[in-house]
Amino acid sequence: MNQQFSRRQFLGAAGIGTAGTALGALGFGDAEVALAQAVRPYRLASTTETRNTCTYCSVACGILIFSKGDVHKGDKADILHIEGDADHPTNRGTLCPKGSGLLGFVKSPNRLVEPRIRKPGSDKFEPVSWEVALDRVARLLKDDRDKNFLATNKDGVTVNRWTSTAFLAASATSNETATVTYKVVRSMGALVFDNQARV
Amino acid sequence: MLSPQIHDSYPVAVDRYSGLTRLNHWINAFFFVALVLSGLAFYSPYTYFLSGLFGGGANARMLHPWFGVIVTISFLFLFFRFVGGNGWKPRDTAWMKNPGAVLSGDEEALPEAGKYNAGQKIVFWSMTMLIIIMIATGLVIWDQYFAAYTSIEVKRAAVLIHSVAATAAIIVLIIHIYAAIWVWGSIGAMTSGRVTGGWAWRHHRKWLRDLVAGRVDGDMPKA
Amino acid sequence: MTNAWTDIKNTDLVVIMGGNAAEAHPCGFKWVTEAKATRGAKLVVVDPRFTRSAAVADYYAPIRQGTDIAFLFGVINYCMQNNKVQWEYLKSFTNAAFLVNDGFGWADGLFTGYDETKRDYDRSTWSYQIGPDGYALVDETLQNPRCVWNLLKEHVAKYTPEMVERICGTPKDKFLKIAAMIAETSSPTKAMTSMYALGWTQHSKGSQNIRTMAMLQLILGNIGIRGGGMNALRGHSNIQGLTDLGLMSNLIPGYLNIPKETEATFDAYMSTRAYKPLRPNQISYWQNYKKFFVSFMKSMWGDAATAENNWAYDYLPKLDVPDYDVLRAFDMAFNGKMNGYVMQGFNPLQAFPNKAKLAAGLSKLKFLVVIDPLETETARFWENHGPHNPADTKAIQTEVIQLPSTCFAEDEGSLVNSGRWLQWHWAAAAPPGKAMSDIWIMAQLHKRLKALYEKEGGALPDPIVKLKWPYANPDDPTPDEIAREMNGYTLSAQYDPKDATKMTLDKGKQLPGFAALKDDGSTACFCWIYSGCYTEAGNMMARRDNTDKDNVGLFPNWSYSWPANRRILYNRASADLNGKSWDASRKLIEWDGAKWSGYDVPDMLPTAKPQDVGPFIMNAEGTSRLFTLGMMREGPFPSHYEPFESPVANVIAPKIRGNPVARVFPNDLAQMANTGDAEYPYAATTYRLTEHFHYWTKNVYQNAVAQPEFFVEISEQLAKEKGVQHGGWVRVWSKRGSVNAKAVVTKRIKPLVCDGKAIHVVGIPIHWGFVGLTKPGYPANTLTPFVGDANTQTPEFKAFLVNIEAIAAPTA
Amino acid sequence: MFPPLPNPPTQTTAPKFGPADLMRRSASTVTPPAQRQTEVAKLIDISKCIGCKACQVACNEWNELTPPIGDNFGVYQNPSDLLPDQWTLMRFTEWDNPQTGNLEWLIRKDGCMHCEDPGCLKACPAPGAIVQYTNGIVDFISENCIGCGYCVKGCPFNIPRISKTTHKAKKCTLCSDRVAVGQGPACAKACPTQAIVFGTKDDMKKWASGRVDDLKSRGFANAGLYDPAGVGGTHVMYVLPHADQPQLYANLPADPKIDPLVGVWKGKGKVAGLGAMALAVLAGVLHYLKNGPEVATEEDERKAKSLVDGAV
Repeated sequence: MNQQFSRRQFLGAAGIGTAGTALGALGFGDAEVALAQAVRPYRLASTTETRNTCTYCSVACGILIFSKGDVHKGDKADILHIEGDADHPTNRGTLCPKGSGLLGFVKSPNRLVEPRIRKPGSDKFEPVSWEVALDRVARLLKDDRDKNFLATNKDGVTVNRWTSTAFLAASATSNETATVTYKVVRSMGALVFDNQARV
Repeated sequence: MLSPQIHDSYPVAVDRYSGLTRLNHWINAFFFVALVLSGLAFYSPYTYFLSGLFGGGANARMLHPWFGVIVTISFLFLFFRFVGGNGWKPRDTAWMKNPGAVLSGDEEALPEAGKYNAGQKIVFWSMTMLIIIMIATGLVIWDQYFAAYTSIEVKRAAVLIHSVAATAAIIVLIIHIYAAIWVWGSIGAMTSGRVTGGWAWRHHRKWLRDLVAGRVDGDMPKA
Repeated sequence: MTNAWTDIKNTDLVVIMGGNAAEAHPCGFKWVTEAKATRGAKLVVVDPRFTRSAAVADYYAPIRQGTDIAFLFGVINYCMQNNKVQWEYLKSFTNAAFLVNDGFGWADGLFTGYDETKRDYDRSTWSYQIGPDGYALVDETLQNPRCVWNLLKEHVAKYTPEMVERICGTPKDKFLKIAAMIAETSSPTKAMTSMYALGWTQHSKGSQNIRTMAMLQLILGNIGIRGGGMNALRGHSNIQGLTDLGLMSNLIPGYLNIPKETEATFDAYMSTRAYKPLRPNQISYWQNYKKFFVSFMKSMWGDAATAENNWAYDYLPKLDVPDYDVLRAFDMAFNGKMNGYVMQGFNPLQAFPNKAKLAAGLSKLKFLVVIDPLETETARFWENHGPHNPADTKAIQTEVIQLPSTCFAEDEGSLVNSGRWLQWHWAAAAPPGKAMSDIWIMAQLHKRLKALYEKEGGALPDPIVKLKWPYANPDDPTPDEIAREMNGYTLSAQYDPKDATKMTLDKGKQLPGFAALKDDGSTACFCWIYSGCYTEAGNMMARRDNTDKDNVGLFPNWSYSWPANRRILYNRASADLNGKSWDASRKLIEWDGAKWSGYDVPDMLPTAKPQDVGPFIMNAEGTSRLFTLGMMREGPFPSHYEPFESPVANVIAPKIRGNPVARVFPNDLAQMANTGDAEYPYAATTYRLTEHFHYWTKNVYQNAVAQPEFFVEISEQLAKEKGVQHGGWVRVWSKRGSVNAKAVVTKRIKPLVCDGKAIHVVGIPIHWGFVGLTKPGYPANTLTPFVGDANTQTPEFKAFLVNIEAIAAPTA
Repeated sequence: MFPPLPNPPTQTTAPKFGPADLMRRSASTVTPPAQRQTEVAKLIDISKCIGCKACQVACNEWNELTPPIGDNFGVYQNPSDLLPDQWTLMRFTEWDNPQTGNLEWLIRKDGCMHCEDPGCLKACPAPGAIVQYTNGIVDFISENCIGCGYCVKGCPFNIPRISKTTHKAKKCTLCSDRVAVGQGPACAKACPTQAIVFGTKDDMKKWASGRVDDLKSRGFANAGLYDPAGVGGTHVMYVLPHADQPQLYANLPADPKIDPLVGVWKGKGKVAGLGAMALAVLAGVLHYLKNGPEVATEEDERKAKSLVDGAV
């Protein structure tokens, strides 16, 4: 490798020089030059492999995520590559065009990286801390719930429902996220609650 | 009346090429050689080493077409400078009919030559034609800028024509250079701009006679 | 899916109708190509467009969107006429022999009991004849004119091949060819699989499209067998899970129901959920409903749910309408009856119909909270993007809070695939920037609400304050802890019912499965159908043993499949009345004289004798249902209804527009084109492209490269008529909006002739918007009508009317 | 099912082939090793291809290619053509089969065919810019590439593209880096329907014959394998349902061969040209040796002087 590298270096360094240098360097059909190039180095050497499931459709293809660093050892870990898991019974290592591009989802320039608030009438989002954002959401929820919660209907039946704030759950979050979401939303007596099952 | 080009000393000195003409020629010569050397780099694996002169193949590839453009433009000026003297005359045909005398330098056996003899005219016209061919086909295969304009089939033919023309042009160039070396005093004509009267008498007697007679050789503009 | 993706390899015939598996589920479609390559299976595609599924099909036929029931009834009729019925299966495993109430009937497109003002039925006649023993009457000879089979025969008789062609525009010869191919699978040794998706669901009668195919599959004996089944190809990675877990207005995890306000007490609620068997010996597994319900309530509220307070029945909200689905929510917002909206990983401004109405609704909210890993149009609905989003920013007084969450690569947990496999995945990297997991975000919201209610009091604090929160770090529960909660655990020690001294499971242990659930408050289980996913043996969802005995395609030790790790639902039906496989080469489970055993977990009590107990244990009949009683709003049988916006009148019932029981909000009907509307003459449909996933992958560079720009597809004939250039620009508009798009002029869409009228189809992919790396474009929902399926409220995205014209390229 | 390609290793793995396994090298003479490596091949089964572009995306991801986000130009094909940073491309053709009256949507994955007799390599003037390994992979070595575009003209399939920014020729490498560690190409790994499979050339031919039989049983009487002899066979082969008319598939050449013009300007023609030049030089040298310089004599000077003087 090093030798090959230095050969490349040398070629690259040969600018417009004297005929003597260039000719002497290259020679005719130098057999050595034939050995100058190897197959490109393999990209995944010394990476951490993590098993995961494709986030798109419900074929739920097994995927392998290759990262520099291991998040389970406390690294931030930088994901380099994602491809299909050949051991997975359904996809056998294959991935569709969406799955094959998963790295671009993780690294999308449109990933959200900070909480933000858009004030009424404003034309922009402004970054805020998590504390501010979460306190604000909790306050908005509580105020609306306290104001509009219906304990009994007109017939006096206990209905304990809240329908003036709506909730939508995701379609790609885990069951565990869904469970916690259900608990939090339902505990408030919220009825306007739906997911993405139909679209 | 004696042409001001003739300086009556001994030996007689004759102005053959003006400074501008010489400059033009040497620019052309320099870039033509660069063009040849860079072009030869992709001509054959045996000559690829020449790319080293230009800092490697990629530079040679990048520079070669620009050399071609420079040569074409420079040759265009040269062409207009020289075209007047290169009209084909009956004496040129006669000159051509005696190659033995040409090769042995027996110019007494040949018709008197004007500013250019038939061999030079052939060099001139063949170079003109080859440069036209090469710039035309060269543009077709100058992928960096013109890849989109022609089909691959056309490009393939263009590469072939370009390389055949280049072969011919290089051979013409070799003849040209050799002739200059062989005929002593020719190089001086293009360096100092002057030749001796004897040189002119020996190789371009009609030209000399015309200058002496104050005639402008029909195929010769004011130098 | 009743079956698994990997099981498709066992099929003989794949029918893709109401879906486009090759494009929407390419890696699942692999098993179709595999069945073709190794078994010589055939692939049939029926679709308005010649799709990429059709590109590799053995046979393709066009169909006008919204006419699938007519087509499928045509096939059922063909099978009946040509004696292509799996008779033994039909008689034993379906309710074909059940006798129906004499009052039941059908005329002019409506079943008995229709109330036009309510747009609903009185369903009391939609019932069986019940004998003196309390069981339903049957005629196993199928001779009685009131038996389900004969009623169905009569009901489908009008769907002749000629009628199919008239309604669907499918040429008769093509229809007959496909009917014959399908009919062949009535052989007990042949299997057909139905692969469908939103092409069937996104209609105002979507559920009935699917029912019709299910009925056909039952008649052919293709349910419960390897290579057969009704295979709904779910569109999102965990939408099966979110539905299983009941994240809908009217559900409790495991398909239990949120009470209605008419069910004022727990007893009233339970009284309609007794699920007494309708035939002798039948299991009718929903009889265990109370165990599931009580265990759920214990999981939610722990010690606060007691027998005395009816397991905290009052903590549950009670419904005043059938459901508060997204359409209703946005209608409420549009009408100013909604103050806040919290959205987790969802982009409804793109995903629901009539974008203008959605945007108006969002503008009337006081606050909008968007939790997402990606930038979405919904979060930026207030931003003006010219014609692509003409918002009046200053006038919009909605406060928008955008919270960054993690994506798949940064979180851990389980997802349920279409084949009901719960698969565990692990995090590979830390989230970008300040993004946090959804679990953390929800926990933080709960923590704050709980603190506020503890401090300030307020409306009914108890369900919030007393919510069971059994996590080591209440601020950030781990997926592992929550998975254990989903599975369920004992609240007190469990003893053998036969020997009260023998403890089977100590207090605080993971339950082995839902059979261990109790209605006495001694077990907690968040989602009964998932019980068994995380037992004392560990996390079953994380299993990665891919061995597959005899290559049957089941992979029983890979992850966990609900229910009870069963890979093929109704697998008892793979064997005949004596418990022998219909087809020895398709063995799943068999009766060995003492018990059921085989490759799969039996969908049956292991010791239930084959002749005694029917294979459909969740149904009170023990059989499957060709006649669904009152469970579907349109009627016990499907019937052909046109889409709400249709280019032709309903041939079967000319007076009926759309689905007679679909819910339509008052303002929306005014925004729908009339039947055969000359101003909107073309039948439009929307769909996914394989290069994109909804509105996500427009944020992904490589997918943006692969399909960069919004376009619509039209036939060469329509292009010629309208002067549209290939790759030129067109404007497409409906009564609700207008879009500009590039035109893909293609041979793959051809005009259809329906009832003598040429119908042009306009195809509109859904993936573009004003956010993303792709070129800015219009979302398809700019055009689509605000109406949903009568049973599920799935929007009618697949069939509506538009007009089209050629335009010059828009500037800028 | 064709055995899936294995998962990639994460440990450092010695490449299974390298510089010692060169069969050909552009503008150079190499002596191939005595033992040729087992020939590999990629087989693209058009009858299984759903045109999903997974191969395109997987290729771009693995090779870190970022082609520009373009326009829709009236078809599903995107980008519009192969690019220096788009090495494989699905080409879509809608064809009404006159025999059956059925529409067929013919989708072909275009890209380097890895010819046994590679026209690009033949045409390339830069030593070592194009190499062919003994396993059949034809690879472009960017470090040696001069960007002249001769490979474009030499290729019978119109595959290589020259980067406008780096001025290097680019094309599919058959994922030589993956193959070297026992993997298959990224496209074959990704292909959802196994329309792309990868293995030894012999195995691929056997697999193809099974596929051809299946197609024949489904009425494609002219189904066959595309492994064109004109370029000595290829290491990327197609199963074509209509093998009698390859040109139906987005102008796949029926009988590709290295254009004779390329042969003329690259082969013996150039040697002859160099010979002619050398001869010209030699002729000059000999002529000079024989005749010596042509010098104006004293006599000439006198005659000139008298001519001039006569005139004065």
